[in-house]
Order: sequence, then structure tokens, then C-alpha cells
Amino acid sequence: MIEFETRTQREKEMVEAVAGLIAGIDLRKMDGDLQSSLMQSAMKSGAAQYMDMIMSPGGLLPFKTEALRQLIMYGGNEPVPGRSMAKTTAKAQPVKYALTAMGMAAISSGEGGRDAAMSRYLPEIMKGRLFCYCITEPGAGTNTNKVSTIAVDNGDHFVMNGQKTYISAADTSHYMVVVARIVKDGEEQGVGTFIMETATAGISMTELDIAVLGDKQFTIYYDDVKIPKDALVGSKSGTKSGGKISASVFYTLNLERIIVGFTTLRLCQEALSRAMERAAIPASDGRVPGSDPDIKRRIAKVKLKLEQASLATKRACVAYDNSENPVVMGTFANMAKYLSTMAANEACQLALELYGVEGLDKDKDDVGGDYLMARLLRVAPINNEMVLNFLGEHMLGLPKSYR
Amino acid sequence: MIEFETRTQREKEMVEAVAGLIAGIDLRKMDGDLQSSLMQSAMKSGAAQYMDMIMSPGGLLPFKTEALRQLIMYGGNEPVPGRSMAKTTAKAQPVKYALTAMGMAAISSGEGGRDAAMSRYLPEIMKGRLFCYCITEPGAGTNTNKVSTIAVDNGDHFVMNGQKTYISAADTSHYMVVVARIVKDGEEQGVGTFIMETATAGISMTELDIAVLGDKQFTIYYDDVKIPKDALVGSKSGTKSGGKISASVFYTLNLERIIVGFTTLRLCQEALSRAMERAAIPASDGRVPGSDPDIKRRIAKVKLKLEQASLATKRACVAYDNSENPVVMGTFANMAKYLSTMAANEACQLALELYGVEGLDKDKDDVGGDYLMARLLRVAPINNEMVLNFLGEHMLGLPKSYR
Amino acid sequence: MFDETTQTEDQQMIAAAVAQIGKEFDHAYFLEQARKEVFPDRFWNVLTENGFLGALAPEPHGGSGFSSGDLAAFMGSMGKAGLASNVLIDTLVCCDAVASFGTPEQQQQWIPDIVAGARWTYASLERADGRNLHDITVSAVADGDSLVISGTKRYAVCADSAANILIPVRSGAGTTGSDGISLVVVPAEAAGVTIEPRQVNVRVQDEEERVRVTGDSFFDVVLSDVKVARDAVIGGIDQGGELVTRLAARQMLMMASAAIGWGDRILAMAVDYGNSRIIYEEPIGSYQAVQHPMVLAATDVEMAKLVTGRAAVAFDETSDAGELLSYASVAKYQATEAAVAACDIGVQCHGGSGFDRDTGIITYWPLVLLWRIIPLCSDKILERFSEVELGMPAN
Amino acid sequence: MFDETTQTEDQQMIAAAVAQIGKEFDHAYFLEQARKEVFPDRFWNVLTENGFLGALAPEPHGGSGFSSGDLAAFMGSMGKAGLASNVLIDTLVCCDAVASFGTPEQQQQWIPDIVAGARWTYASLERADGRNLHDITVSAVADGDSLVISGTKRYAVCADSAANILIPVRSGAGTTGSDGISLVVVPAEAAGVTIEPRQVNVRVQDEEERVRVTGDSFFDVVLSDVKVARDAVIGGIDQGGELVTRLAARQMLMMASAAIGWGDRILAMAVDYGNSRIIYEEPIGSYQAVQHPMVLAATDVEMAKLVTGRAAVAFDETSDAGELLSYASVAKYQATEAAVAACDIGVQCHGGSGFDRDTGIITYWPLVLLWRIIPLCSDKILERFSEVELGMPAN
Repeated sequence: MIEFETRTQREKEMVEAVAGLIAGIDLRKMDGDLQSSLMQSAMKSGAAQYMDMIMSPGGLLPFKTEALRQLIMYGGNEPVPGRSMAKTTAKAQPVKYALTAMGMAAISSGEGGRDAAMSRYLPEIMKGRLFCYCITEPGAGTNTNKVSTIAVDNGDHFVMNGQKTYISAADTSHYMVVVARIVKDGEEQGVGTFIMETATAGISMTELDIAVLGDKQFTIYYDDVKIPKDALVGSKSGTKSGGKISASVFYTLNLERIIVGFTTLRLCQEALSRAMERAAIPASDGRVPGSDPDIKRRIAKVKLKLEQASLATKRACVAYDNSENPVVMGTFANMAKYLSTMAANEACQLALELYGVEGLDKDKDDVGGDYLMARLLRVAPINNEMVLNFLGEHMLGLPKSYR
Repeated sequence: MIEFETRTQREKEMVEAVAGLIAGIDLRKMDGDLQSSLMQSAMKSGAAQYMDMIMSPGGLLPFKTEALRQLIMYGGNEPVPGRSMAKTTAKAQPVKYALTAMGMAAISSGEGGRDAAMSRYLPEIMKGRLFCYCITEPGAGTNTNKVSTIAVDNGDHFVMNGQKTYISAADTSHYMVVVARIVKDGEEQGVGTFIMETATAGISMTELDIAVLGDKQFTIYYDDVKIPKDALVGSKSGTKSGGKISASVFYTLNLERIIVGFTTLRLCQEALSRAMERAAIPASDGRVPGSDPDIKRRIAKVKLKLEQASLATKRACVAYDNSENPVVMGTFANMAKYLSTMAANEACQLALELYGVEGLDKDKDDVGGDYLMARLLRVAPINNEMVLNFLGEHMLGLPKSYR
Repeated sequence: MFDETTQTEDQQMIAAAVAQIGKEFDHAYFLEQARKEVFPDRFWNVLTENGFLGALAPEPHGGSGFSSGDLAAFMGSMGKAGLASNVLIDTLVCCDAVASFGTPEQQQQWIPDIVAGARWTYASLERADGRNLHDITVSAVADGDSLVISGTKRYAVCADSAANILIPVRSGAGTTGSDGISLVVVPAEAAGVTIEPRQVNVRVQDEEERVRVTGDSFFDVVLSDVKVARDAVIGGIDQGGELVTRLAARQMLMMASAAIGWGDRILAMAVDYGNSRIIYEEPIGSYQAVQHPMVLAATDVEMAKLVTGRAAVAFDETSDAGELLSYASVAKYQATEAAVAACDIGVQCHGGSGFDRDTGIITYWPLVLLWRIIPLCSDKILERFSEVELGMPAN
Repeated sequence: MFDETTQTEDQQMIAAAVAQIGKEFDHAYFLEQARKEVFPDRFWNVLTENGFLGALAPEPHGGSGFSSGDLAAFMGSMGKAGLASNVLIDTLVCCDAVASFGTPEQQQQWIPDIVAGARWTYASLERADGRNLHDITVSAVADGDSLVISGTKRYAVCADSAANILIPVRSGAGTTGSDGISLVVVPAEAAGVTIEPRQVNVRVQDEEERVRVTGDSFFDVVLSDVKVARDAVIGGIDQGGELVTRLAARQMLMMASAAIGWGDRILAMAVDYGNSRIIYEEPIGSYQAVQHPMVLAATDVEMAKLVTGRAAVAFDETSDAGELLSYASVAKYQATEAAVAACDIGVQCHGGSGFDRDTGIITYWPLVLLWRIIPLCSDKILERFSEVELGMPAN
């Protein structure tokens, strides 16, 4: 089999080592606390030498997106027949994990910088504490340029009021990263990123009835939430600019697209493998679907789209990890999100056709569950039309297609 | 074979009769003057009884678009192997013919009404005189709302100045139908439709280098062209509205879309038949392409798209012929244009794949020539994006997507 | 919303009656029933009271004797009002089987019950991959005046509350093909019949409902030496192959109409949202990335109407099973593809709220995915059309 | 224009040199040559002077000895500058054949000529449907120390002005498969060789040119008992099957790179137009119906770059013909599909002027259509990939 991705020997060893470590843990069976478990396993195993690549302060997993990508895409788990990827990824909690990474990214790009964030929150992450990321507001949809949640700076502390919605995994989070406008003495001060404990007084939440498996979604209410001054961790920006998001928020959103990219690709991979397995079983018309040239071509197309999306995602990771030119990083991050979600939808559709009605049966392989997840990822956390708008404007230099 | 279109017995007889008539003439061998030839043949044959359906003043061919559609789509000509549809339709001159029909439509919706137009131009048409239709202006593209060619009304006559471009078959036309703004005493009077002889002094033209077969395309220059007052045949409209097109122009443009619809569908039909013929011949991999389920499905899809487009076009013809609600007529006319051009492109692509390089060989079946024509019809006479805009606004009632 | 009306007066009355029912039984009602995991009985009763369960029943048996055009109009209105379901279509298919091919005694025995509201299920699926209408291995062995039936039918809708189950079985030799098939009516209560729930659903959170918003729930029907009298066979022993084709055609005509109705319904929601939801200072429907896919979906729906209208006429013109299958399968193909397109842009333009079940668009998504598969999948429909109607060689 | 540069210094120099040539030889120049129906000789001479015809020639023979990465960069730049053509690719393929598989004598005989500007054509096509690389029926019969060749090869580029024609022939038994194939160099002047012009062109007006804007024109090569010496065989009698695969891989790597260049070029034109052309008071590129397809095409082009870059590396890693064919064919597939997408939106956003040959976009359209077919068509590439690389069953 030809290989599209060229991985260094060290990368392969790293993934194998980590995969070996987590074989004992099994991503699918974990319910949180990945890193501390990894740490413990690493202590016990001889493979600890590779762990520094992802676990050392300079190479912390959340900041080495390429390492995380390889782990998610190639790590350990063989597809488990009869189990939905949506179910198993939910167990592995990549979303929660990604949110934690995003929280760290937001924090580390703050004025205090990476080191301050490390010393305060790294021990928390090591203990398995999770973050949620709160940016979307009711009625704003994808328009993340508009933030109406307000943090009033009254000298001693901030008082936050407002509402966020479609917040994933808020119920299991220990910390919230919240994007809000800062107002002092009635004057607009720009937009900042705040971190606070989810348990802070004045924060409440209601669950949304979203038809997709995985983390639950919430609307969060902030009613006169008192938060200390040092809760403002992200850089401020856009003073008097009417609440435009800051560069640090933008940076974090790119990370989100990258993580969505490779997480979705794992889902895509598994859907494709199941389609291929099924293509070998004779159908009710007496034919083996895999001998149909059209099915063959569609399998090839999905595989190639998967590989392309994977190359784009890898490129985005490298750009992110090396703080390359923001346009390059943004371009590949957006491509990664678009290509991976489109590939995953095609893979699921193909698998569903090969499974027939059984593909919608939750007690069977439940392709339908994965498909629904893949479908959701075309609109969340950002809709693909906005992704194309970004690329039109920044990759191609075309005029904005919206106000 | 199941039939999607339900044609009345009388319609079938009409098409057969006319097909029988023109079998002696052969659309492909004609170089103009269709109607007078038909008339002559009708005199000689016993099938003259059907000719009234299309040829009588009340049922004049150009005004019975449904009759014209059936004639174009089902009439006589078996596909001739080894000859490009583009070449044969060029011989049959449907575009010139269509333009003549459009000219008549424009005229008959004028203040003088149908009868006046009849008495003056019907004898001309019977003699085989052709019309060209001049609306597009340089720099305006699809924005037909903006007309800058000006006809100054100075009492005795109009003096026209301006420029039109991408005008089909201007070189072989006897009459021009021209859309222009009317100005009197420096005051905007709205937009009107004028008819004049192509040979009028002050009218000149240069040929464009368009890479497609069929009628040639021209830019037309109007330099102080003196035209009599009764040249203004279409209703005026939009006085002081900044040069918006009149309802009569809109009416004519719908007719254009309908005619493009069924002419393109004939092209689509022939491309599909050739694809099907070719699918029966073993390819170089030893397989008969037609036994490949994918090729089978693609053939079926093209056939179904062709049938749908045909139903939409028929519906548009009926709406046009019966002066139905403009939204219904406009909707189906635009659907006809969109669906037929998209179906024709698919048919040509499929045929090309089945032919291989030979499909691009002009001395062979020249699928490439038809494909290029089909491709052009996605932007001409109006681009398909504007067609979708029309449908979004008028069929669905969505806000305009452009200013 | 553009809506081209070429309906007869009868059809307009049907549409008006259905629209009225839709006002009483709205999305919130069905969602509530689904969350309680109960069948929407009150709604079913209203359908019965309106005579709609007798749509395909002859008038002497209390039926409404709909023409195929009436049936298409009815199902289209049902879809548009959010009321169409698999269980309704199955019940009507079963009624059609009895009315068209049953003996007078059979008609007398079963049709009045259906008209009075009895649910039936048409347990036709086995491998359920939409690739073979005659994929039938459930066996019927003659035993004196009885047949003994064994095997498993899968994904039969509402089999738990059905009065009777219509089952195509293999009574002759061989395991494939359309020969040697019989169509048998098995009472759901018959000894040896086990109904096993299956989880075919959109909801994949841990708390999940077995009952769809439309009232549908799915079951495997396991038959272990189920004994039925020979007079439970409709259309004669070993004569059921063509009937299976006919019933599939009838089923697909109804599915096509309902899917068109869904397309209209979903697009109406999308257009409303497109006009009212402001994003970056403009209504979201003014963006071509949203507007053009809506137009294309709406065009597909309009085209499916024309094709389905033609198919409905064919049912009054011919009784050739193969020809009817061509018309109806192509109509089902066009209509479900159009509904998928409508659903896709509907969900996409709604963004995150498209996945909110209270909004309701997402509830159609698994249904249209399912309908692209059963009883014949899109790929197979196209292949068959190419072979049977266009003369392409068989595989 | 977004352009992610990961080129070596050498590759940057190549790109700069090509860009410079592109300034001298612009669209107007090539259009003029095409209208005169003459080969663009002056341009070809400049290519020769720059050493580009020796790209794949070993340095001892005066060649430039490009790595596969260099070659990809060169062809990409050629495409981007509007300079790529079939005749250039064919000449380089032929040079590669001699350099990689020829004897020292053969290399000495032919390579310096190519480096000095001789054109060659690779007459590999017969049925030319892109479905079988080894569709070879032109026969070679041994006659003492000679081979006698008969048959017709089709659509050979610039065969009229080629010095030599490289022809895969069937020298062994059988008519299909990769066994018994030999690769023979036939001088274009050899007795029994007839060159018949074919009309493969975009222009379909009555006045039409035989020569494409790129300098390509196409010919059937009719061989009637053409006698060549045995030492005109490259790689050994009956040993040419694998060579044909290798050459197709090399050819497709170059096509992929050139098609990517075209994609970049066409998109740059489209983006310029999108920014400058005002329609309804806004630049046309601000409409999502135009912008989004441009983005998708640009994304396809960027992805094709990544895949083609990977394929180029493979040529330096392995000499396994099948593996190289997998990499190169997939790259060609991605790149030509991307170029088709670029061309489609490029033409569409230009409207009527997109068909004006002075604008130039339309000149790429028949080229990309052609390249989707030869030497292996997209369908076949995907099928093969599925079978060979993913283990799907053969037909």
C-alpha cells in the first residue's frame, strides 16, 4: 500500500509507543483523565523516552497538535465492529480534550504568556481537570465577531453578565474559558478572554435537546458573576472597535478547526473501513458490492479525500506548532475543517448504502450515529460556508462576501 | 419504454406530419427559410391539415412555443452518426430561428399589439427574413437592467447611439430588435424596444472571436442611426426609473430561455444516444462499458434529467402560450434553461468519456464541439447564476442576493 | 412559496382536510408522543375518522376509493403537513393488496377492519439493503390445509401494534428470483410469532426513544413454525412474485408523494428562516451559498412533482407490474433525492439549531436516508431503469 | 494568491527562469502561432537554450539531470506560465526512456539530439479511451536482424515535426496484456511511415486551426511494414511491458504538475477578474456563487500539490513500476480534476468573455478534458487504485 503521508521514523515510534501505552488504557474505555493515566503508564513502561515529545512542558500535548493528530489518527484502537465511532469517541472524549487544549491555547496567548499559564493550569490538567470554551452567543450564530456578554471592570474584580449557547461539555468541565467585552466606567475596553471555575456563583446552565451523540450541549447564563482580576488571561483587543474578536481568539478558533479536522478524520477512517468490510459481503442481489466498479471508485475517492484532508490537517498542525504566518495557518486550518467534514460525510453515506437499513440500526454498527455526527460537523463549531468565506478572503484575496 | 411526457394524439400527429413534411427538406440540410419551405411542402402534402396548428396567424409557429418545442425535440431527424449536433443545429439554424421568434414576441407585446405586428412582419418571416435580438451591452454582462444605448426622440424620428455586444447571427439578420432608453428634450422617457432593418445607415458590426460553433457573434455599433417613429414597437416602461427593462423585454427574455431550453435538450438527446451507442462497443480494457453499473446509472441519470428538463420546458411553453401568471412562466422558463443546460453538459461529458480522445476529434463524432456549445449555454444568453437568482427571488420569495 | 396547482377539486378537498389535521397535530404533539415512546393514537383515530385509512379500500367495504392521483395528492399533503409515516404507507399497501388481489371473502374479512383503523405492517425486508425486491428466504411449507412459516423478516414498522402482518414468503423451490413466492397474512398474535424491537432512530444520546416523531418504530418479526390456513394466502400460492412488484410500486408512489411533501415542508421552513434570520446585517437567505442550494432543492422538488404526477397517471393506464415499477421507482428516486437536498440545505441554513429536535428539520433526515434505501435503493433503481427501459445490458 | 512555497533553491531558480520565459512568450504570441498554424519554434529554441529539453538527460550527455522534485517544479512553473504542452512532455518521456533503459550506444545516439532541441513523440495510443495502458496491437515481426512493424497509432502529438517516434509494439504472442511488448524507436522519416493529421481542437468555427495554442497538433501514425534494426528496441525485445507502465507514470507525474500550474494560472485570472469586474455595484468575486467554487477549486489545486509532491518523492524512493503508477496516476487524477474545476469556475465567472480566445481561459478547457482521458482516465485510475492499493476485488 502506497503511503501519502510521509512520517519520520521518530514520529512512527512515538505513535507506536504511545499507542502501546494506551493499549493498556484503551482510549475507548477511558472516561477522562487521559494525561495522568498516560503519565502513570509511561512511568511503568520503557517507552517513557518518547513521552517527552508530548508531555514535557516544552512539548505539552495540547500545544503539539501534530503529535495529538498522529495519536488520534494512528493511535492504538482498531475499529471495534458493532460499535459506533460516535459512541467510542464519546468515551474517549476528544471533544472535551480538544476544549481543554483550546483553553490552554487561549490562556497561553494571553498577556501572562505561556509560562504563567503552565505553572497555574498544567497541574490542573495533569489531574484530569477539563475545560469548556464559551464563545457562541444566542442569535449570533457563526458571527463570532459580535460579542455581547459583558465583564464590567469595577476596580477590584469583574462582574460578568450575559449568555452563551451551544457550549459543549459544560456539564463536565472544571474550568470555563469565556470570551467577553470589557467595560470600565461605561467605556468600551475591547474583548478579552477570561478563565473561571465552572462552579463559580452566578453561573447556571440548561441542556439543549441536540439530536447527536457525544458531549451534551448547553446554554450558559452569567448573572452578576464576580470574577477576580487575574481571570482575564487572553490579550485584550479591539478597544472601541465595537467588540471585534482579538487575535488570540482567532488563534484559538484555528486550533479548534485543526482538532475538528483530525478527530473527524478518525471517524471518516472508521466509516471507510466498515464500508470496505461490508463491500466484501454479497448483497441481496447476489453481487459482491466491492466488485461493482462504481463502488470501487467511490471507495477510492473517499480514501483519496481522506488522505488529502489528512495532508492538509498535518500541514495545519505544523503551521500551528511552529507559529507560521497566520494566513498559511488559517488557510490550512480552514481547509482541514472543510475537507475532513466533507470526506467524513461521504464515507458515512457510502457505508450506509452498503449496510442498508442495518446501518441505521443502533444495535448494529450504527453508521447512522456517525453520519449524524459528521453531518453536525458541517455546521459546528463553525459552518462550512464561513470556512469558504475565510478562504475566499484570505487565501485568494477576494472581496468579502458578507458585511 | 415508459414515457414521461404525455402527448396528446393530436400533438403526436402534428409532430409526425411536420416531421414527414420536413423529411423532404431535412432540417439539417436547410440553410434558412424554414417556414416558407414548410408552407410549400404543406401545400403539396395531405398533412396540411395539421399545419394550421403552427402556421395560421392565430397559431403562428413562433408564438406556439409548445409546437416548436415538440418539433425540435421529436421532429424527424434521426441522429446522424459522425456528425456533430453543433454542426447540424448550426445548419438547422435554431438560434436564428429562435431570435426571429423572440423578435416577434417583442413586437407583439408592443403598443401596436399582435395584429399590427402580424400584418407587417409575418409576410417578411414567411419570406424567410431573419431577426437578431440586441440587448447585451459591453461591460453590462448579465446586468440587463442597465441599458445605456440611447434613442433620442427629436420629434420626426429617433436618433440612436450606443453599442451592443455578443449579438448572435447579426450578420445574417434582416431585422434587428434593439432595446434602448428613450430620451426626449433631455428627459428620460423609459426603455423601449425598436425594430429596424439591419442595413440601416449608421449601423456597423465587428465579429468576435468566440471559440464555439454556430452563429457568429458580433459587437454592433449605432452611430447616429436615424429611425422612424414607428420603429418603436415594444411598450415603454420605467420612465425615470433609471433605465430598468420593460415588462415586454422581460417577456422576451423568458421566451429566449424557453427556446434555449428545448434546443439544448435536442443537443442533450443526441449526445445521450451517442453515449448509449458507444456504451455497447467493447473498450480497450475488454469490457463493454454498458455493463458497468456505474455507466448504466449515469446513463439513467442523464436520461432522467433530460426528461425532467423536458417536462419543465413543456410546462414553460404552456405557460407562455397561455399567458399564465408571469411568476409561473418565469419560474418554469428559468428552470428550463438551467436544467436543460446542466443535463446537456452531463450528457456530453458522459459521451466524451465513452468515446475517449476520439470524442474530441472533429472528423469523428466531435462530442467536443457539442460539449463546448453546451458549456457556452451555461453562461449564454444568460448565466446560470442569474437564473438561480431569479428563482430564489421569485419562486421562493427570498431576498435578492445582489443589488 | 411557489406552488403550481393542477389538482382536481377532490384533491383540493383532500389537501384542505389534511392541512386542517396538521394544525391540530403539530410537531410538538408528535415530539411529545415520541418522548413518551407511545404511538400517536389520537392522531391515528382522526385519520381513521376522516376515512383516510380507507383510501385504497373499495367503496362497498366502506373505503374512499382514491384514484392514484388522489392518493398522490393525499400523501403529498400528509408529507407537507408533517403527518406522513411508514406505518400509514404500510397499512395502505396491505389494504391495496387485499383489495386488488384478495378474494371477496378475504376482502370482507380484513378491509372493514383497516377502514376502521386497524394497523397492518408489510414485513417484506430481509437483508434490507434495497437491492432485491425478491430477496425472500422466509419459507412456507405446506402441511395439509395449512402453511408452516419459518424465518425472520426485519425492520417491519409498528409490528408490535399491528393487527396483521403481510408477509411475502418462499413457498416454492429455490431461494432467489420471483418464482415460488406467496403473500401471506399472518395475525400478529399467531403462535410462533415473536416481535423484537430494533433501534432505528435519529436520537443517539444515551436517553433515547424507540418511537420516531412520525409514530414509526421498527421490529424484527421472527417466525418459528407459524401455522396459517391456506386461505390466508393472497393472490394464490406461488403467485406472489408479481404482487410483490406491484406492491413495491404502489409503496414507492406513496413514498414519492410523501417525500415531495417533506421537501415542500422543509423548504418552507428554510425559506422562512432565510427571510427572518439576520446574519451580518442581511437575511441569511440573501447569501448565494444558502439561496442557490435552496433553489436547486426546490427545483428538484418541482421536477419530482412532475415525474410523480406522471407515475400516478400510469397506475390508471396499465397494470403491467414492470412498467409500474419503472414509473414509481423513478418517482421515488427523484422525490427522495429532492427531499435529501431540501433537508441538507434546510439543516445547513439553520446551523446548530438545525439539530435541535424542537426545530424539527433534523427529524426528517434519517427518514429520507432510510427511504433512499427501501424498498429499492437509488443505485438499484437507476441500474434497473437503464437495463429495462433503456436497453443497457444486464450484469 | 495563496502560494505555499516549500521549494529548494534549485527549484526556485527553475521557476524563476520559466516565469521569465513566460513573460517573453505570452498568450498573444502562442495565439498568433496557432492562427498561422505553425509550431512556436522560437519558443522551443528558448526552452532548448535554457537546457530544459535535457531535464531528464544525464549530465554526461549534456543534460540537466533533474530530480523528480525538480521535474515537478519545472512542469508546475511551465503550466503556471502557460507554456506546458503535450509535445514537451512527450519529448521528455522519450528522453527518459532512452536515458533510463537505453544502452550506452542508444543514449549516445539520441540523447544529445534531444538536448539540442529535437522533438520526439510517444505514439502509445490506439483505441485511446484511457482504459488500458497495454492496449497494443501494432505488431512487430522479427525478420533477421530487423523488426517489421505494422499498424496504426493514434493521436501522436506533433508527429509531423518529430525526429523520432517512440512506439510500443506487440512483438510477442497474444494481443492483450503486458507480456510480449517492445519499445521501438522509429525515425519519422522511415519508409512506410505515414503521418495523418487529426483535428483535435477547441475551435469549431468553420475557419479553424489545427495547431493548439500550446503548439500541439495531433496525428495518426500509420505504419506499413516499417523495417527497423533490432538495436532500435529500448530495454530488450518483449521486455517493454513494464517500461510502458514506468513511462506512463513519468508522463502522469509531469501532467499532474502541469495541470496544477494551469490551475494556478486559471485561478489567478479568475481572481483578478473577480476583484476587478463590477457587476451590480460589487466585484463579481464577492458573490458566493462565484467565490465559493473558486475556493473549492483552489483547495483542490492545493491538495493536488501535496499529493503530487508526495508522488515526486516516490520516484526517488522506489523503482517499482506498479507503485509509481499508483502515485503518479492518483496525482494526475487529482490535478486534472482540480484543473477542470478551476477552468469551470474560471470560464463561468468570465461569462461570455470566457469563450473569447483572446482572454485565453477557454484554451485550457479541451486540454484538461483530454488529460482526464489519457493515458489512463479518471474512472480507471480510481478503479485500479481501489483494486491494487485497497484490495477491492478485480472485475
